[in-house]
Amino acid sequence: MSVVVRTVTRLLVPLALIFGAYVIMHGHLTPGGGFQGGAVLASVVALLIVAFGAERLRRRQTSLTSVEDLGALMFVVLAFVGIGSTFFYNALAGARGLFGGTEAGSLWAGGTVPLMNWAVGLKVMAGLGSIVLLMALFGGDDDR
Amino acid sequence: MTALTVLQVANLVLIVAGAVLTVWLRDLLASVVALAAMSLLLALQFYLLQAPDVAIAEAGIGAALTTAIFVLALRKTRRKEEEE
Amino acid sequence: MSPELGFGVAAAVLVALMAISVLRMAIGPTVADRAVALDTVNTLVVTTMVLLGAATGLVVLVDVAIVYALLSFVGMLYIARYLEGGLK
Amino acid sequence: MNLATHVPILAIAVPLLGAFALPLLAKVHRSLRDLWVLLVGAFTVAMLVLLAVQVFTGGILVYTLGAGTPGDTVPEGFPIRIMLVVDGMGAFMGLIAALVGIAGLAYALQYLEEEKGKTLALTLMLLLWAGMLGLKLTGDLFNFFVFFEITSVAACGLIGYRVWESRPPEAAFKTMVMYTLGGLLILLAVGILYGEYGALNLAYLSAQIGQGPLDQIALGLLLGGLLMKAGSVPMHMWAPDAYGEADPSTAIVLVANTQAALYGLFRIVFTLYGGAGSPAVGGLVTALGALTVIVAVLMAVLQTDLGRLIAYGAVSQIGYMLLGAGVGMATLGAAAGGEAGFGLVALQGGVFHMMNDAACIGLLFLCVGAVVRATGARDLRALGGLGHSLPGVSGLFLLGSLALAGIPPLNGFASKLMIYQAAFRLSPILTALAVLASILLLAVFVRAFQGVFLGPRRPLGGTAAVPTGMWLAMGLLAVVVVAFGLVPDLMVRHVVAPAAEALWTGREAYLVAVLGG
Amino acid sequence: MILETFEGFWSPLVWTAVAVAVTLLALALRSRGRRDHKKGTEQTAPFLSGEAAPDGVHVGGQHLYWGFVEALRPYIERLRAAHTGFVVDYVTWLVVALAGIMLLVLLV
Amino acid sequence: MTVLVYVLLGVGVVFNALGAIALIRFPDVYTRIHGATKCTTFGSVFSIAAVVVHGFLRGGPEGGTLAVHALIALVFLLLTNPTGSHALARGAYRSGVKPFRAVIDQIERDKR
Amino acid sequence: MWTTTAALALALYLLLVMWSGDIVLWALDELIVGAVLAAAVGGVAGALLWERGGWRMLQPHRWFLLIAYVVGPLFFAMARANLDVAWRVITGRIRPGIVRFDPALRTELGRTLLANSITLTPGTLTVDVNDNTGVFYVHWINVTNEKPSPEEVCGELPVWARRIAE
Amino acid sequence: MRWLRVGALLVVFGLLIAAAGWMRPYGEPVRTDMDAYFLERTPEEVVVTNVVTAVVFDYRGFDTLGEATVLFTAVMAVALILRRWRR
Amino acid sequence: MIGNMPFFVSMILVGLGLWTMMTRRNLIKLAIGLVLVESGVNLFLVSLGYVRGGVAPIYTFAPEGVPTEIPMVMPTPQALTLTAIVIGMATTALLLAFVVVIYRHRGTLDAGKIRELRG
Repeated sequence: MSVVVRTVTRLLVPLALIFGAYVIMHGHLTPGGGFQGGAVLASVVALLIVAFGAERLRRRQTSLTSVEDLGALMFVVLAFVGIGSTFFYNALAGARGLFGGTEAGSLWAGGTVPLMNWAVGLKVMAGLGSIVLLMALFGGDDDR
Repeated sequence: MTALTVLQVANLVLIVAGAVLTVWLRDLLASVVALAAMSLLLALQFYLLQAPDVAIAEAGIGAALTTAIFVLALRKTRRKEEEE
Repeated sequence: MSPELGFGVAAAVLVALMAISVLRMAIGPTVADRAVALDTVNTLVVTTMVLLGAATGLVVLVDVAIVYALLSFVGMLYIARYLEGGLK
Repeated sequence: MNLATHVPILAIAVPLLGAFALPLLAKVHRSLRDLWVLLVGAFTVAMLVLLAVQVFTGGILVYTLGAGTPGDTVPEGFPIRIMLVVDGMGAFMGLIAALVGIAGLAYALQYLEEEKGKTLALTLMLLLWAGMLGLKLTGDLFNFFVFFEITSVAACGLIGYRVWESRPPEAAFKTMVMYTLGGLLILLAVGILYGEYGALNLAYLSAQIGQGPLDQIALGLLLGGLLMKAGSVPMHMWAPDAYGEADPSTAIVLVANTQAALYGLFRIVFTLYGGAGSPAVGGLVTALGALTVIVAVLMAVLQTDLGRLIAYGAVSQIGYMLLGAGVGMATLGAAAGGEAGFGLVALQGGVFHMMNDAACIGLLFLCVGAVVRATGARDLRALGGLGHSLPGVSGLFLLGSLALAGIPPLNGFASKLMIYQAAFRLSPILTALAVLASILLLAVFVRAFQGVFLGPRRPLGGTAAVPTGMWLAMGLLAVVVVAFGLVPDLMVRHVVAPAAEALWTGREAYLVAVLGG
Repeated sequence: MILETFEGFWSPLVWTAVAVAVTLLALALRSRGRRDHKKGTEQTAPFLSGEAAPDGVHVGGQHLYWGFVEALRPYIERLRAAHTGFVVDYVTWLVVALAGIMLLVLLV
Repeated sequence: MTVLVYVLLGVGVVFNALGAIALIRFPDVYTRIHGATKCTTFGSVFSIAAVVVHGFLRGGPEGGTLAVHALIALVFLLLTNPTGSHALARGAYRSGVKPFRAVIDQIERDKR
Repeated sequence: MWTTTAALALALYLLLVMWSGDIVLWALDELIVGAVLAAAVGGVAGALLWERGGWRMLQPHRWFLLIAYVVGPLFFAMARANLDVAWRVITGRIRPGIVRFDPALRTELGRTLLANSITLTPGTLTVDVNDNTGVFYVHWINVTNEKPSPEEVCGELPVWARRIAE
Repeated sequence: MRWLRVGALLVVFGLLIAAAGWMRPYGEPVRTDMDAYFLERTPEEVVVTNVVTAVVFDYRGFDTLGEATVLFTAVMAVALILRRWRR
Repeated sequence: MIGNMPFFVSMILVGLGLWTMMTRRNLIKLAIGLVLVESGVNLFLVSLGYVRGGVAPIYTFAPEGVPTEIPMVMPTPQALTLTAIVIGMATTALLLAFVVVIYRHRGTLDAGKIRELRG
C-alpha cells in the first residue's frame, strides 16, 4: 500500500497494541477482557499484513501458533489451580495475595480472573492472528 | 429513555436493510462490504442494549477480522457470483 | 433541557444520517461507492457511540468508540487493497 | 486432592491439556509426542472406566465446576454454575468413547504419515475426543452447544485432512455447513429456553419446562439440529461424504461423534422434556429411523467406492438406533399403563446397538484403512484378490461385516434382535423393514468382500505390512465384536440396562441429584 | 448366559453349539457323497455362461446383484437422483425436515 | 457553558448531515469521498468536542475519564479517517473507476 | 529505539487510566503496570515505528509545532473545506480533475502528514503518492490550472509539513 | 422442488417469527434469579466489578475453556488445511 | 412502542440467512448466509438480556442506586454471546479455508459444479 498507509500503520501499531493491552488488563474493571483485547491485538496483526504484506510475517507464523499453545495451556493450568476444591474454583479471589485483593474495583483483585484474561487474550490474539496470516499466506507465489 | 427506544427501532431497521443488501448484491465484494456495515450496525445495537463487552468483541471480530478473512478468501478465489 | 437529552437527540439525527449512507450503499454503482458509504457509516457510528456514552452518563461505554475508531480502519484497508489489486 | 471425586472433569480436561501441549511437545521430539499421546489416551480411558464403575455402583455423579466443593450444586436453590452430571447413560457413552478413542489413536499413530501434518491431525483427534466426552458428560445446555461446536470444527478439520486430493475438502465443506447450521439451530433453541426460564441447567429447565408453544418450537429446533448431526435420513447426505472421505482413524471417531449427537437427542427427549414434549416425537423418530434404515441400505447397494459403501452402512445403523429409541419414546407416555416392557427393551436394544455399531463399523473402517494402505485405491472396480496378501485383514473384515449384518452369534445380532422384537409390538411393518434392511446389508457386504478380497492375486500399489498399532486397534474392536456377541447378557444386564433405565425412568433421580430433594 | 428379551430369550452359546453340531452333521453327510468327484478335472473348473472362464478373471464386486438393482431401477434411480451432492440441496433438506419436525411437534 | 456544548453539538450535527447529503448528491466516487470524509470528520470533531466540554464541566473522575476517552477516540478518528479515504481513493482509481467529467486526469497522462 | 515507542505507548496508557489514584492523577499500580506493558509494546513494535527517519520527531519543538498546526492552520483549513463542500453540495458546481504537483518533501512522515492534511482540506483528495519521487496526485474538485504549483492546490500546508517533519 | 423450498422456508420462518411473538415482552425478563445472583454476589465472591467478565471467567469458566478450545481447534484445522501441499 | 421488535429482527436475520443458503449457489455467498444466521442468533441472545431502563452490568463508574433502584441488564446472555461470537468467527474462518482449497482444486465457486460426491 502507499507510503501514507504504511506510515500511519507504523504509528498506529504501538497505540493499538497498548490499547489492546489496556483492554485486557482492565478487563475485570471496564468493558473488555480477554476476547475483546485479543481481538484488538489480532486486528493489529491483520493491519500489519495488509500494510506490509504477509510475506514479511511468514517467519512469525510458528511463534504465533506457539503463543497460542502457551495461552491455551496457561488457561487450563489456571483452571487446574482450583482443583483442590473443584476445577475452575477461583482459589485466589479475596485471598489477599497477589491478585487476591479484597476490594472490588482494584486492579489486583479478582483472583484468577485477570490471569485468565491474559491467557485468553494472548490465545485469541495468536489464534485469530494466525488464522488471518494463514489465509493471507496460502497460495503465495503461483497464485496470480 | 424514549430517545433510546427510537434509536433502537431505527437501528434495527437499518440492520435489516444491511442484511437485505448483503443478500441482494451480486458482487461478492459489495456483499462483504454490506456485511461489514451490518456488523457495524449490529455492534451499535449491542451498545444500545447496554452490552459494551459484546460490542467491543463484535467490533474487533465482526468489523475487522471477518471482513479481512472474507476479502482474503475473495482474493484467493473470484469476485463475481456466477449466474445460474 | 439538560445536555444529556441534547446528546440523545443528536445521536438520533446521526442514526438518520446512517440511513442515508445505507441508501448510497444500496444504489452505489461501484464497490468503491459502497465502501465510501461504509466509511461514512463507520465515522457516524463512532460519533454516535461517544454521544450516547455522554447521553446516558455511562463513562465505560465510550471505550467501545475507541475500539471502533481503531479497528474499522483495518476492514477499510482490506477492501481498498483488494480494489487496488494487491493481497496476492 | 482426592482423585476419585474429580474423575468426571479429569476425563475431559486431561485430553484437552494433552491436545494443548501436543504441538509444543512435538517441537521437542516426535517420540515424546507419541509417548504423550499414548499416556493421555491411557489416562483418559482409565478415568472413563473408573467413572463407569463409580456410576454403575454408586448412582448419579454430579460435579459442579468452580464451586467450593464438587457437590455444591445449588447455592441458593438455583443451579448457578456449570455442572457435569453423569448418569448411567453418560457413563455408557463414556465407555464407547473410550473404546473408539483409544482404538482410533493407536491406529492413527501408525497410519498417518509424518510429512503430511501428523502432529496437527493427532491434536485434532485428541480435541475431537475431548469434545465428544464433554458433550456426553455435561449437564448444561449452553455448554452442550459449545462442545457440539468443538466436535464439529475438529471433525471437519480431520475430514479435510487429505487436502491434496479434491474430494476431501468438498466433503469437509459440506459437513461444516451442515454442522454449523445445526449448531446455530441448537443455539437458537437454547436462547429461547433461556428467555423463557432464565436458566441453562438441564435439570432445572427440566423441572420447569411446560408444554407451551415456545417449548415445542425449541424442541423442534433441538430435534432438527441433533437429528441432522446424527445423520437421520432427509438430512443424512453429509454423512456418507464425511465418513467416506475421512481417514479411517477419523471415521471411527466420527461414528462415535454421531452417536454422541444421538445421545444428546435422547437426553433432550427423555430427560429435558421427559414426557412433557409432544407425543408425536416418538412416532417421528421411529418413522425417521425406519426411513433411514431402508434408504441408506438401498443407497449402499449402489455404491462402488468402498469407503462410501461402508459409510452408507453406518448411516443405516444409525437408523436402527433411532428405531429402537423411537419405539421407546413412543411408548414412554404409556409407560405407566403397564405396557412399558417392550418400549424399554427397544430402548435397551437401541442403546446396546450404539456400542455394537461403534465396534463393527470401526472394525470395517480400520480394515478399509489397511486396504487403502496396501493398494492406494478404494474403488471396488479396481480392487480384488487382497485375500492373498492381507489374510488377517480379510478375516477381520468378514467378521465385522457379518456382525454388522446381524449374523448370530456376533454382537450385532443381539441388539438387533431386541429391536426387532420390540418394534414388532409397535408395528410389524417396522420389523419387516428392519429385517429386510439387515438382509440387504448382508448382501452389500458380501458384495464388498467379494469385490475386495476374493479373486486372483493382483499387484499391490503400496505396502501390505500392517504395523502393530493398527493390529492392536483392529484386534481390540474384533475382541469386542466377538465377546459381546457371545455373552451379550452380561453386557445388557450390567451396563446397558442401567443406561437405558437412566433414560427411561431416571429423570426423577437426575433432577434429585442435581437440584436436591 | 441367556439374554432375556421382552418375550423370549436368546442364548448365543447354545446357538453356537447347535451351529457347530449342524456343521459337523453337514460335513458327515458330505463325506458320504459321490466318489467320482475328482480334483483337477473339468468338474472343478469355473465356467462363465457356459464358456470356460479365461485365466485370472475376477467377478468384481460391482457386478453382484445386477438383477436386483435392475429390477428396482425406477425406485433406486429416484433415490439416487435425490442425492445430488449439491450443498444447497443439503441445506434445503435440512430446512424441509426442520419445517416438518416443527409443524409435527407443534401441532400434534 | 452549556450553551457552548449545544453550539458545538449543533455545528457537528450539521456538518455530519452535510457529509451524508454529499454522499448522495455528488456524481462519482472521488467527489463522494471528498464530501464524506471532510464533512463527517469535521462534524465528528465538533460533536466529540461537545462531549469533551461536557465531560470537563461534569468534573470528577467520571467526567474527566469521559472527556479523555472521547478525546482519544477523536485522535484515532483523525488519524485513521483521511488515511482510509486515501487508500480507498487509490484503490478505486486502480480498480479502474475514472473520475466523472474530469477536465484532466494526470495519472492517466503520466502513464502514457 | 524501543524506549521511544514505549514512551509513546506509556503516554497513551496513562491518558487512558487518568484519575485512577492520587499520585498526581494516577495510582501506583497503574503506573507500574503501564510501565511494564509499555516496555512490552516497545519490545514488540519498537523497530517498526522508527524504521525510517522518524528520529526527527524526537525534537520537542516539532511536537509543539504539530499541535499548533493542528489547532491553527489545519483546523481553519478544515472549516473552510467544509464550507466549500457545503457550497458545492448545494449548488452542485464542480469541475473535477486529477492533477499532479511536487511538494518536494523527502521524508515519509512529511508526505504522510501532507497527504492526510490535503485529504482534510478544501477541495482536494490525495489519490496517489509516488514512493520514489514524492510526487502527489491529487483529485481536485475545482481545477483552475492543469499544471498547478503546490501553493495553488493546498496553500501553506507543504511549508508546515516541512517545518514539522523535516 | 422449488415450491418445496419456498414452502419449507416459509413454514420455518413463520414459526420463528411466531416464536418471537410468543416470547415474553422485550425488556421485561420474567425469571432473573440466576442473573440477580450474579449481579449481587459478584463484588464479594469474585472480587471484580465487571460482572460479564466474572460470568465469563468464573461462573461459566468452563464455557470459556470450551470456546478457547474451539478457537484452538479452528487454528489447528486451518493450519492443517492451508499448509503447503503439493497437488 | 417497540414491542418484541428486536426478537422479530433477529428472526428475520435468521430467515434471510437461511434463504441465502437455499437460493444462492456461490460458496462464499453460502458462508455469508451462515454469518447472517449467526448474527441473528447473537442479536437474539443479547436482546434477551436487556432490561428496560437498565444499565451495563459494570460497577465501575456505575450511577448511584445500582442495582437495587436502577436495574442492570442481565450479564449471562452477554457472556454467552461473547462465546458464540468467537465460535462463529472460528467456524467462518475454517469454512473459508475450505472454500479456498476447493477453488484451488476445481477453479470454480459454483456449488452446482462442485458435486463430485453424489449418489
